[in-house]
Amino acid sequence: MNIRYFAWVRERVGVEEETIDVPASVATVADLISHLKSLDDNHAAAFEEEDAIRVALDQMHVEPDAILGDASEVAFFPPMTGG
Amino acid sequence: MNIRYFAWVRERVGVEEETIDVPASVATVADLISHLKSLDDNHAAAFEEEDAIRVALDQMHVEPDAILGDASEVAFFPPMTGG
Amino acid sequence: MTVTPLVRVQAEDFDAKAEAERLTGGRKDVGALVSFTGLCRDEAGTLEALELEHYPGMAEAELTRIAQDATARWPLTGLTVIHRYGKIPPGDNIVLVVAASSHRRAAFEAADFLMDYLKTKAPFWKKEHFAETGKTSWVEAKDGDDKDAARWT
Amino acid sequence: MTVTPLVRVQAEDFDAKAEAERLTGGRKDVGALVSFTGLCRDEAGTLEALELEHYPGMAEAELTRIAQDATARWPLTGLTVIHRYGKIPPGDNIVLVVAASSHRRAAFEAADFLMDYLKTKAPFWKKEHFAETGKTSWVEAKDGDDKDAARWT
Repeated sequence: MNIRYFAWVRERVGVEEETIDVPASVATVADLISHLKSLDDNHAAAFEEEDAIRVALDQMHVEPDAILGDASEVAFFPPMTGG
Repeated sequence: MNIRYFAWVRERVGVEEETIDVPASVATVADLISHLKSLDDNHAAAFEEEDAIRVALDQMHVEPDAILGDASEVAFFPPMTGG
Repeated sequence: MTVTPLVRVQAEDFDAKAEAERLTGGRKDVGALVSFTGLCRDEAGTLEALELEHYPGMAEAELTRIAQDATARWPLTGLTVIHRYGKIPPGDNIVLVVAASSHRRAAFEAADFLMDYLKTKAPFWKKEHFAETGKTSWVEAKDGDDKDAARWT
Repeated sequence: MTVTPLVRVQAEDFDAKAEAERLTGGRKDVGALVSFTGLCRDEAGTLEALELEHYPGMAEAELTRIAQDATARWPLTGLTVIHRYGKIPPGDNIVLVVAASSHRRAAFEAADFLMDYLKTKAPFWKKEHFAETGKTSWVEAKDGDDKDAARWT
């Protein structure tokens, strides 16, 4: 699965984009976050304030309980501050 | 007293501006309107729909019960339609 | 410290871009600029022009009173109001309001307020001149305009 | 018949006047044009620039969704949204929304709505670069922005 990070989430993870193999037990966005946190300290730090993380599945905003399904791209980022 | 008319009030009266002698009994804007209506048919036609007439005393909006006092200019016009 | 609004009543067209730049040029405290342009419209295709009559002197004075009211109510960094008079063909500009502020809510609300009050209080009157018939007709004030203005009281 | 909004995400500056003219030029059905410009502000005098990061693809898609929502909710004759990315120094433009309609209330509300939604939903993030210290800091989202957006639900 292709994962993208933006703003301080990107800075904490240390990469803009990565492709990871997701265990079959990972069904929802929340499951994926738990999995990513277990990978290493950088991921753990990025997702430390889980409430502050926003998620997009295939470039659409979703909530943490969203099912990953056959989405090809998941993005994690802080609350938006454009405009 | 100097009196000015605008828009269809002006067209009905037939003049843009006139100076009239106001009887001592005329104290308020409403008194002045009654006096003007008595002058001739044009004035009577202009003030026929009295509710539709707006008034300014020395270029400030006032209500019909406003005292003329020492105002030097009274203007009558329909509701504004600028913008 | 409230700003002094710029108010103009003129026959000539205005340049919305130049007016916007007057409020933003060379400064770093403007975060939001809202510009409202009112244009002469003719969806029926029957209008030759709108003729705008105004009360010289009072038009400027009343626009200034409304603009000062806006600068007292919202923290603006600048405010400009320009209203044209005379014959204005369809598609041409009639009125411009530009409000600048640090924050967008103030700029939006001040411009919106100004247009609502201007419609019901500034001494301007529109007369329609129809193309084919040569007839004319005074535009009637709308109840909706009074309701819009009442939103701010 | 709703209009198709024009959405652009770009590094270059925009020309608010050209965008306004694109929505009014040669037509007689536009009575009201509301233009909102958001600028980079630096009242403290400490900012070198704001750096705007965005999510390419989703930024355009999300702005388009918000703009289409606006055209469905208000009777607009035209709608344009332009958001810049990259480093933007104080005083420079960040975002432009232009809404055109027959009537002013629709143009005001659509532009206001668009900015509120854009602030909370469009994937852009601001990082402050400070001049003297060389330090950087991500701008935090404001609760007020969520409240502004909630006005429209």
